[in-house]
Amino acid sequence: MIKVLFFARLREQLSTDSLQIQLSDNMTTDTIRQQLAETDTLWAKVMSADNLLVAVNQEVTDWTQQINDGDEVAFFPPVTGG
Amino acid sequence: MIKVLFFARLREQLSTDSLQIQLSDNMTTDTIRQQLAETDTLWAKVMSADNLLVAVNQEVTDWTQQINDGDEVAFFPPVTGG
Amino acid sequence: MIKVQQSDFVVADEYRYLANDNQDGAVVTFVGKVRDFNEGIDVQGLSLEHYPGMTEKVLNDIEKKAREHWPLNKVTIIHRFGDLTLGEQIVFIGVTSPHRKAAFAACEFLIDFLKTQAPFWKKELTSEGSVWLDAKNSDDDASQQWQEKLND
Amino acid sequence: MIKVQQSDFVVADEYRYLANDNQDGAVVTFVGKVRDFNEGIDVQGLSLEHYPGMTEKVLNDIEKKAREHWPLNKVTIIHRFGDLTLGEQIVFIGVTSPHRKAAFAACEFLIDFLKTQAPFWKKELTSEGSVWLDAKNSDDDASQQWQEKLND
Repeated sequence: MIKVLFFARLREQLSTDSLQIQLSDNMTTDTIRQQLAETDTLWAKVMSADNLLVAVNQEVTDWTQQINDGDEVAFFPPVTGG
Repeated sequence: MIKVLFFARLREQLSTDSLQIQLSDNMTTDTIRQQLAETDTLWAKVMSADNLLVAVNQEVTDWTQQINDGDEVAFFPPVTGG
Repeated sequence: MIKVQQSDFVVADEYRYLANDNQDGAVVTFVGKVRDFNEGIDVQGLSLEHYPGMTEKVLNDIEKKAREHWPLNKVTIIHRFGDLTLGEQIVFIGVTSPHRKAAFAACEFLIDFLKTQAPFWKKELTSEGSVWLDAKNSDDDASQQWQEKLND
Repeated sequence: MIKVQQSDFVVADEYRYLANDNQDGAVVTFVGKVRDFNEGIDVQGLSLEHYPGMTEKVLNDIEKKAREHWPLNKVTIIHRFGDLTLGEQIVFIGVTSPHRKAAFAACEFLIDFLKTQAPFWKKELTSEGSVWLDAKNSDDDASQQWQEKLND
Protein backbone atom coordinates (compact mmCIF):
# COMPACT_ATOMS: atom_id res chain seq x y z
CA MET A 1 0.00 0.00 0.00
CA ILE A 2 0.98 3.60 -0.68
CA LYS A 3 0.01 6.35 1.71
CA VAL A 4 -0.96 9.54 -0.10
CA LEU A 5 -1.16 12.88 1.72
CA PHE A 6 -2.60 16.27 0.73
CA PHE A 7 -1.79 19.61 2.32
CA ALA A 8 -3.08 23.16 2.53
CA ARG A 9 -5.17 24.41 -0.43
CA LEU A 10 -5.16 20.90 -1.97
CA ARG A 11 -6.40 19.28 1.24
CA GLU A 12 -9.23 21.81 1.39
CA GLN A 13 -10.16 21.62 -2.28
CA LEU A 14 -10.25 17.80 -2.22
CA SER A 15 -11.71 17.57 1.31
CA THR A 16 -9.12 14.83 1.81
CA ASP A 17 -6.02 14.81 3.95
CA SER A 18 -4.90 11.27 3.19
CA LEU A 19 -5.81 8.08 1.38
CA GLN A 20 -4.28 4.70 0.59
CA ILE A 21 -3.70 3.29 -2.89
CA GLN A 22 -2.44 -0.04 -4.19
CA LEU A 23 1.01 -0.25 -5.67
CA SER A 24 0.93 -1.07 -9.39
CA ASP A 25 3.72 -2.05 -11.81
CA ASN A 26 6.19 0.68 -12.75
CA MET A 27 4.34 3.18 -10.60
CA THR A 28 5.82 6.69 -10.54
CA THR A 29 4.83 9.98 -8.94
CA ASP A 30 3.26 10.89 -12.29
CA THR A 31 1.26 7.61 -12.46
CA ILE A 32 -0.27 8.40 -9.07
CA ARG A 33 -1.04 11.96 -10.11
CA GLN A 34 -2.81 10.74 -13.25
CA GLN A 35 -4.66 7.98 -11.41
CA LEU A 36 -5.98 10.47 -8.85
CA ALA A 37 -6.93 12.91 -11.63
CA GLU A 38 -9.29 10.29 -13.05
CA THR A 39 -11.47 10.38 -9.91
CA ASP A 40 -13.72 13.19 -11.15
CA THR A 41 -13.56 16.68 -12.67
CA LEU A 42 -12.64 18.29 -9.32
CA TRP A 43 -9.70 15.94 -8.81
CA ALA A 44 -8.75 16.30 -12.47
CA LYS A 45 -8.54 20.06 -12.05
CA VAL A 46 -6.67 20.04 -8.73
CA MET A 47 -4.17 17.35 -9.77
CA SER A 48 -3.32 19.19 -13.00
CA ALA A 49 -2.32 22.43 -11.28
CA ASP A 50 0.89 23.79 -12.84
CA ASN A 51 2.59 24.45 -9.53
CA LEU A 52 1.69 21.11 -7.88
CA LEU A 53 4.59 19.70 -5.84
CA VAL A 54 5.21 16.11 -4.82
CA ALA A 55 7.34 14.57 -2.07
CA VAL A 56 8.19 10.89 -1.64
CA ASN A 57 9.11 9.84 1.88
CA GLN A 58 9.23 13.49 2.91
CA GLU A 59 11.62 14.60 0.21
CA VAL A 60 10.53 16.80 -2.69
CA THR A 61 11.03 15.04 -6.01
CA ASP A 62 10.02 15.20 -9.68
CA TRP A 63 7.32 13.39 -11.69
CA THR A 64 9.54 10.48 -12.79
CA GLN A 65 10.34 8.98 -9.39
CA GLN A 66 9.65 5.26 -9.02
CA ILE A 67 7.32 4.33 -6.16
CA ASN A 68 7.92 1.36 -3.86
CA ASP A 69 5.50 -0.40 -1.57
CA GLY A 70 5.14 1.42 1.74
CA ASP A 71 6.19 4.79 0.36
CA GLU A 72 4.60 7.98 1.63
CA VAL A 73 3.64 10.28 -1.24
CA ALA A 74 2.54 13.86 -0.52
CA PHE A 75 1.00 16.45 -2.85
CA PHE A 76 1.01 20.12 -1.97
CA PRO A 77 1.18 23.66 -3.37
CA PRO A 78 4.35 25.81 -3.22
CA VAL A 79 5.31 26.48 0.39
CA THR A 80 4.64 29.83 2.08
CA GLY A 81 6.11 29.63 5.58
CA GLY A 82 8.57 31.86 7.39
CA MET B 1 41.57 79.52 21.38
CA ILE B 2 41.42 76.11 19.74
CA LYS B 3 40.75 73.02 21.82
CA VAL B 4 42.81 70.05 20.65
CA LEU B 5 41.92 66.49 21.72
CA PHE B 6 43.82 63.19 21.45
CA PHE B 7 42.32 59.72 21.67
CA ALA B 8 43.33 56.11 22.18
CA ARG B 9 46.91 55.18 21.15
CA LEU B 10 47.72 58.84 20.46
CA ARG B 11 46.51 59.96 23.88
CA GLU B 12 48.69 57.31 25.51
CA GLN B 13 51.78 57.93 23.38
CA LEU B 14 51.63 61.68 23.99
CA SER B 15 50.45 61.38 27.60
CA THR B 16 48.03 64.15 26.67
CA ASP B 17 44.29 64.06 26.26
CA SER B 18 43.75 67.71 25.44
CA LEU B 19 45.47 71.07 25.11
CA GLN B 20 44.66 74.60 23.96
CA ILE B 21 46.42 76.46 21.17
CA GLN B 22 46.13 79.99 19.82
CA LEU B 23 44.45 80.56 16.49
CA SER B 24 46.90 81.86 13.87
CA ASP B 25 46.29 83.31 10.39
CA ASN B 26 45.15 80.85 7.73
CA MET B 27 45.29 77.99 10.19
CA THR B 28 44.28 74.59 8.80
CA THR B 29 44.16 71.09 10.21
CA ASP B 30 47.56 70.54 8.60
CA THR B 31 49.03 73.69 10.21
CA ILE B 32 48.03 72.39 13.63
CA ARG B 33 49.48 68.99 12.88
CA GLN B 34 52.81 70.52 11.83
CA GLN B 35 52.88 72.90 14.77
CA LEU B 36 52.34 70.02 17.21
CA ALA B 37 54.97 67.91 15.41
CA GLU B 38 57.56 70.58 16.24
CA THR B 39 57.19 70.00 19.99
CA ASP B 40 59.85 67.26 20.16
CA THR B 41 60.88 64.00 18.45
CA LEU B 42 58.08 62.00 20.13
CA TRP B 43 55.38 64.42 18.93
CA ALA B 44 57.05 64.60 15.51
CA LYS B 45 56.79 60.82 15.19
CA VAL B 46 53.22 60.51 16.49
CA MET B 47 51.86 63.43 14.45
CA SER B 48 53.39 62.08 11.24
CA ALA B 49 51.67 58.68 11.43
CA ASP B 50 50.31 57.72 8.00
CA ASN B 51 46.91 56.73 9.29
CA LEU B 52 46.36 59.75 11.57
CA LEU B 53 42.78 61.04 11.40
CA VAL B 54 41.47 64.47 12.24
CA ALA B 55 38.01 65.77 13.12
CA VAL B 56 36.90 69.37 13.39
CA ASN B 57 33.88 70.02 15.58
CA GLN B 58 33.28 66.28 15.79
CA GLU B 59 33.27 65.67 12.06
CA VAL B 60 36.09 63.80 10.31
CA THR B 61 37.76 66.00 7.74
CA ASP B 62 40.93 66.29 5.60
CA TRP B 63 44.19 68.21 6.07
CA THR B 64 43.06 71.33 4.20
CA GLN B 65 40.20 72.41 6.44
CA GLN B 66 40.30 76.01 7.64
CA ILE B 67 40.19 76.44 11.44
CA ASN B 68 38.10 79.09 13.17
CA ASP B 69 38.38 80.43 16.70
CA GLY B 70 36.59 78.16 19.18
CA ASP B 71 36.85 75.05 17.01
CA GLU B 72 37.39 71.65 18.57
CA VAL B 73 40.08 69.70 16.72
CA ALA B 74 40.63 66.02 17.49
CA PHE B 75 43.41 63.68 16.40
CA PHE B 76 43.01 59.92 16.56
CA PRO B 77 43.95 56.60 14.93
CA PRO B 78 41.54 54.62 12.72
CA VAL B 79 38.48 53.54 14.70
CA THR B 80 38.07 49.97 15.95
CA GLY B 81 34.67 49.78 17.65
CA GLY B 82 31.74 47.44 17.10
CA MET C 1 18.45 23.32 17.62
CA ILE C 2 15.29 22.90 15.60
CA LYS C 3 11.81 23.25 17.05
CA VAL C 4 8.47 23.08 15.25
CA GLN C 5 5.79 23.98 17.74
CA GLN C 6 2.35 25.45 18.27
CA SER C 7 3.30 27.43 21.36
CA ASP C 8 5.03 30.80 21.32
CA PHE C 9 8.76 31.17 21.90
CA VAL C 10 10.58 33.64 24.16
CA VAL C 11 13.35 35.55 22.40
CA ALA C 12 15.12 36.27 25.73
CA ASP C 13 15.47 32.52 26.41
CA GLU C 14 16.69 31.79 22.89
CA TYR C 15 19.18 34.64 23.09
CA ARG C 16 20.50 33.43 26.46
CA TYR C 17 21.22 30.02 24.94
CA LEU C 18 22.84 31.49 21.83
CA ALA C 19 25.01 34.07 23.63
CA ASN C 20 26.58 31.65 26.07
CA ASP C 21 29.89 30.89 24.34
CA ASN C 22 32.98 33.06 24.57
CA GLN C 23 34.28 31.87 21.22
CA ASP C 24 31.49 33.80 19.47
CA GLY C 25 31.92 37.44 18.55
CA ALA C 26 28.58 37.71 16.77
CA VAL C 27 24.96 36.76 17.46
CA VAL C 28 22.45 37.50 14.69
CA THR C 29 18.75 36.82 15.13
CA PHE C 30 15.72 37.15 12.88
CA VAL C 31 12.11 37.10 14.05
CA GLY C 32 9.23 36.97 11.57
CA LYS C 33 5.88 38.25 12.84
CA VAL C 34 2.25 38.37 11.70
CA ARG C 35 2.01 41.70 9.94
CA ASP C 36 -1.14 43.80 9.72
CA PHE C 37 -1.26 43.92 5.95
CA ASN C 38 -0.17 41.93 2.92
CA GLU C 39 -0.42 43.12 -0.64
CA GLY C 40 -2.73 45.92 0.39
CA ILE C 41 -5.23 43.81 2.34
CA ASP C 42 -5.87 44.02 6.10
CA VAL C 43 -4.69 40.91 7.91
CA GLN C 44 -6.30 39.85 11.20
CA GLY C 45 -4.41 36.62 11.72
CA LEU C 46 -2.82 33.55 10.18
CA SER C 47 -3.43 29.85 10.19
CA LEU C 48 -0.23 27.87 9.63
CA GLU C 49 -0.28 24.29 8.38
CA HIS C 50 2.80 22.10 8.03
CA TYR C 51 3.86 18.57 7.10
CA PRO C 52 4.98 16.98 10.39
CA GLY C 53 8.14 14.96 9.94
CA MET C 54 9.11 16.46 6.62
CA THR C 55 9.33 19.93 8.17
CA GLU C 56 11.96 18.88 10.72
CA LYS C 57 13.85 16.98 8.01
CA VAL C 58 14.01 20.00 5.69
CA LEU C 59 15.03 22.36 8.51
CA ASN C 60 17.82 19.96 9.50
CA ASP C 61 19.00 19.84 5.88
CA ILE C 62 19.02 23.63 5.62
CA GLU C 63 20.99 23.95 8.86
CA LYS C 64 23.50 21.39 7.59
CA LYS C 65 23.87 23.28 4.32
CA ALA C 66 24.51 26.55 6.19
CA ARG C 67 27.18 24.86 8.33
CA GLU C 68 28.95 23.70 5.16
CA HIS C 69 29.27 27.28 3.96
CA TRP C 70 30.03 29.29 7.10
CA PRO C 71 31.92 28.74 10.37
CA LEU C 72 28.93 28.65 12.71
CA ASN C 73 28.73 27.68 16.33
CA LYS C 74 25.08 27.68 17.42
CA VAL C 75 22.06 27.60 15.15
CA THR C 76 18.46 27.81 16.36
CA ILE C 77 15.44 27.51 14.09
CA ILE C 78 11.95 27.71 15.59
CA HIS C 79 8.78 27.75 13.49
CA ARG C 80 5.26 27.79 14.86
CA PHE C 81 2.12 26.29 13.37
CA GLY C 82 -1.61 26.64 14.14
CA ASP C 83 -3.62 29.84 14.56
CA LEU C 84 -1.72 33.08 15.13
CA THR C 85 -3.10 36.54 15.73
CA LEU C 86 -1.83 39.93 14.60
CA GLY C 87 1.67 40.78 15.85
CA GLU C 88 2.43 37.24 17.04
CA GLN C 89 5.84 35.69 16.45
CA ILE C 90 5.95 33.09 13.65
CA VAL C 91 9.59 32.15 13.19
CA PHE C 92 12.92 32.58 14.98
CA ILE C 93 16.35 32.14 13.41
CA GLY C 94 19.43 32.63 15.58
CA VAL C 95 23.02 32.10 14.54
CA THR C 96 26.34 32.59 16.33
CA SER C 97 29.83 32.70 14.88
CA PRO C 98 33.27 34.09 15.65
CA HIS C 99 32.70 36.35 12.62
CA ARG C 100 29.84 38.77 12.03
CA LYS C 101 29.78 38.41 8.22
CA ALA C 102 29.26 34.65 8.59
CA ALA C 103 26.53 35.12 11.18
CA PHE C 104 24.61 37.61 9.02
CA ALA C 105 24.95 35.58 5.83
CA ALA C 106 23.94 32.29 7.47
CA CYS C 107 20.94 33.82 9.26
CA GLU C 108 19.62 35.32 6.03
CA PHE C 109 20.36 32.12 4.10
CA LEU C 110 18.42 30.06 6.65
CA ILE C 111 15.26 32.18 6.48
CA ASP C 112 15.47 32.48 2.66
CA PHE C 113 15.71 28.70 2.27
CA LEU C 114 13.11 28.00 4.93
CA LYS C 115 10.71 30.21 2.98
CA THR C 116 11.09 28.26 -0.26
CA GLN C 117 11.76 24.72 1.01
CA ALA C 118 10.18 24.02 4.39
CA PRO C 119 6.63 22.61 4.05
CA PHE C 120 4.64 25.33 5.77
CA TRP C 121 1.53 26.94 4.33
CA LYS C 122 -0.07 30.17 5.48
CA LYS C 123 -3.74 30.97 5.31
CA GLU C 124 -4.50 34.60 6.00
CA LEU C 125 -7.60 35.72 7.85
CA THR C 126 -8.49 39.02 6.22
CA SER C 127 -11.48 41.34 6.24
CA GLU C 128 -12.46 39.65 2.95
CA GLY C 129 -12.34 36.10 4.30
CA SER C 130 -9.58 33.54 4.69
CA VAL C 131 -7.18 32.96 1.80
CA TRP C 132 -4.25 30.61 1.22
CA LEU C 133 -1.19 32.66 0.38
CA ASP C 134 0.52 32.25 -2.97
CA ALA C 135 4.27 31.72 -3.00
CA LYS C 136 6.17 34.91 -3.76
CA ASN C 137 8.53 35.26 -6.71
CA SER C 138 10.75 37.44 -4.53
CA ASP C 139 11.26 34.49 -2.18
CA ASP C 140 12.21 32.19 -5.05
CA ASP C 141 14.60 34.84 -6.31
CA ALA C 142 16.21 35.15 -2.88
CA SER C 143 17.00 31.45 -2.62
CA GLN C 144 18.03 31.33 -6.28
CA GLN C 145 20.55 34.09 -5.62
CA TRP C 146 22.07 32.08 -2.79
CA GLN C 147 22.44 29.06 -5.05
CA GLU C 148 24.34 31.16 -7.57
CA LYS C 149 26.45 32.93 -4.96
CA LEU C 150 27.41 29.74 -3.12
CA ASN C 151 28.21 27.79 -6.28
CA ASP C 152 30.64 30.47 -7.45
CA MET D 1 17.19 55.05 19.56
CA ILE D 2 20.89 55.58 20.12
CA LYS D 3 22.62 54.88 23.42
CA VAL D 4 26.32 55.10 24.25
CA GLN D 5 26.79 53.75 27.74
CA GLN D 6 29.14 52.06 30.17
CA SER D 7 26.49 49.73 31.61
CA ASP D 8 25.37 46.49 30.01
CA PHE D 9 22.16 46.23 27.97
CA VAL D 10 19.43 43.60 28.19
CA VAL D 11 18.55 42.06 24.83
CA ALA D 12 15.09 41.00 26.08
CA ASP D 13 14.20 44.63 26.87
CA GLU D 14 15.52 45.88 23.54
CA TYR D 15 13.63 43.17 21.68
CA ARG D 16 10.40 43.99 23.51
CA TYR D 17 10.67 47.60 22.37
CA LEU D 18 11.51 46.61 18.78
CA ALA D 19 8.82 43.95 18.39
CA ASN D 20 5.93 46.08 19.52
CA ASP D 21 4.49 47.23 16.19
CA ASN D 22 2.08 45.21 14.07
CA GLN D 23 3.22 46.88 10.87
CA ASP D 24 6.57 45.05 11.12
CA GLY D 25 7.02 41.60 9.67
CA ALA D 26 10.73 41.38 10.47
CA VAL D 27 12.98 42.07 13.45
CA VAL D 28 16.73 41.59 12.89
CA THR D 29 19.22 42.03 15.70
CA PHE D 30 23.00 41.84 15.93
CA VAL D 31 25.00 41.57 19.14
CA GLY D 32 28.77 41.88 19.16
CA LYS D 33 30.57 40.27 22.11
CA VAL D 34 34.08 40.12 23.59
CA ARG D 35 35.56 37.03 21.99
CA ASP D 36 38.19 34.83 23.59
CA PHE D 37 40.73 35.20 20.81
CA ASN D 38 41.75 37.65 18.10
CA GLU D 39 44.31 36.95 15.43
CA GLY D 40 45.52 33.93 17.32
CA ILE D 41 46.06 35.62 20.69
CA ASP D 42 44.13 34.87 23.89
CA VAL D 43 41.93 37.78 24.90
CA GLN D 44 40.98 38.32 28.55
CA GLY D 45 39.05 41.53 28.14
CA LEU D 46 38.69 44.85 26.36
CA SER D 47 38.97 48.47 27.26
CA LEU D 48 36.82 50.67 25.04
CA GLU D 49 37.48 54.38 24.61
CA HIS D 50 35.27 56.75 22.64
CA TYR D 51 34.89 60.42 21.73
CA PRO D 52 31.84 61.60 23.68
CA GLY D 53 29.63 63.82 21.58
CA MET D 54 31.11 62.84 18.26
CA THR D 55 30.10 59.20 18.81
CA GLU D 56 26.41 60.05 19.16
CA LYS D 57 26.61 62.37 16.17
CA VAL D 58 28.14 59.70 13.91
CA LEU D 59 25.65 57.05 15.06
CA ASN D 60 22.78 59.42 14.31
CA ASP D 61 24.20 60.08 10.85
CA ILE D 62 24.54 56.36 10.13
CA GLU D 63 20.95 55.70 11.25
CA LYS D 64 19.76 58.55 9.02
CA LYS D 65 21.68 57.12 6.08
CA ALA D 66 20.13 53.65 6.64
CA ARG D 67 16.64 55.17 6.73
CA GLU D 68 17.29 56.83 3.36
CA HIS D 69 18.00 53.46 1.77
CA TRP D 70 15.47 51.09 3.37
CA PRO D 71 11.88 51.29 4.66
CA LEU D 72 12.65 50.93 8.38
CA ASN D 73 10.39 51.39 11.34
CA LYS D 74 12.47 51.07 14.53
CA VAL D 75 16.24 51.30 14.79
CA THR D 76 18.21 50.76 17.99
CA ILE D 77 21.97 51.21 18.29
CA ILE D 78 23.67 50.66 21.65
CA HIS D 79 27.43 50.74 22.11
CA ARG D 80 29.24 50.33 25.41
CA PHE D 81 32.53 51.87 26.53
CA GLY D 82 34.85 51.23 29.47
CA ASP D 83 36.27 47.91 30.66
CA LEU D 84 34.61 44.73 29.43
CA THR D 85 35.44 41.15 30.31
CA LEU D 86 35.35 38.00 28.21
CA GLY D 87 31.94 37.15 26.76
CA GLU D 88 30.44 40.54 27.62
CA GLN D 89 28.15 42.33 25.19
CA ILE D 90 29.74 45.29 23.36
CA VAL D 91 27.23 46.45 20.78
CA PHE D 92 23.55 45.94 19.91
CA ILE D 93 21.95 46.77 16.57
CA GLY D 94 18.23 46.15 16.15
CA VAL D 95 16.12 46.98 13.11
CA THR D 96 12.47 46.41 12.25
CA SER D 97 10.75 46.67 8.90
CA PRO D 98 7.71 45.38 7.06
CA HIS D 99 10.22 43.49 4.85
CA ARG D 100 12.89 41.04 5.94
CA LYS D 101 15.39 41.90 3.16
CA ALA D 102 15.35 45.54 4.27
CA ALA D 103 15.78 44.60 7.93
CA PHE D 104 18.76 42.34 7.21
CA ALA D 105 20.47 44.79 4.87
CA ALA D 106 20.01 47.77 7.19
CA CYS D 107 21.21 45.87 10.27
CA GLU D 108 24.39 44.76 8.50
CA PHE D 109 24.91 48.21 6.98
CA LEU D 110 24.65 49.82 10.43
CA ILE D 111 27.26 47.60 12.06
CA ASP D 112 29.57 47.82 9.03
CA PHE D 113 29.48 51.61 9.07
CA LEU D 114 29.69 51.84 12.85
CA LYS D 115 32.90 49.78 12.65
CA THR D 116 34.61 52.16 10.23
CA GLN D 117 33.12 55.53 11.21
CA ALA D 118 32.10 55.70 14.87
CA PRO D 119 34.94 56.97 17.10
CA PHE D 120 35.48 53.94 19.33
CA TRP D 121 38.86 52.38 20.04
CA LYS D 122 39.46 48.95 21.51
CA LYS D 123 42.41 48.01 23.68
CA GLU D 124 42.72 44.28 24.18
CA LEU D 125 43.92 42.77 27.43
CA THR D 126 45.82 39.66 26.34
CA SER D 127 48.20 37.23 28.00
CA GLU D 128 50.97 39.28 26.39
CA GLY D 129 49.85 42.62 27.80
CA SER D 130 47.39 45.25 26.64
CA VAL D 131 47.40 46.32 23.00
CA TRP D 132 45.45 48.87 20.97
CA LEU D 133 43.75 47.11 18.07
CA ASP D 134 44.60 48.03 14.51
CA ALA D 135 41.73 48.74 12.14
CA LYS D 136 40.94 45.79 9.89
CA ASN D 137 41.05 45.98 6.12
CA SER D 138 38.06 43.63 6.01
CA ASP D 139 36.01 46.27 7.85
CA ASP D 140 37.03 48.98 5.40
CA ASP D 141 36.16 46.64 2.55
CA ALA D 142 32.73 45.95 4.02
CA SER D 143 31.78 49.61 4.21
CA GLN D 144 33.36 50.29 0.81
CA GLN D 145 31.15 47.58 -0.70
CA TRP D 146 28.05 49.26 0.71
CA GLN D 147 29.08 52.60 -0.81
CA GLU D 148 29.39 50.95 -4.22
CA LYS D 149 26.17 48.94 -3.86
CA LEU D 150 24.09 51.89 -2.69
CA ASN D 151 25.44 54.31 -5.28
CA ASP D 152 24.48 51.97 -8.12
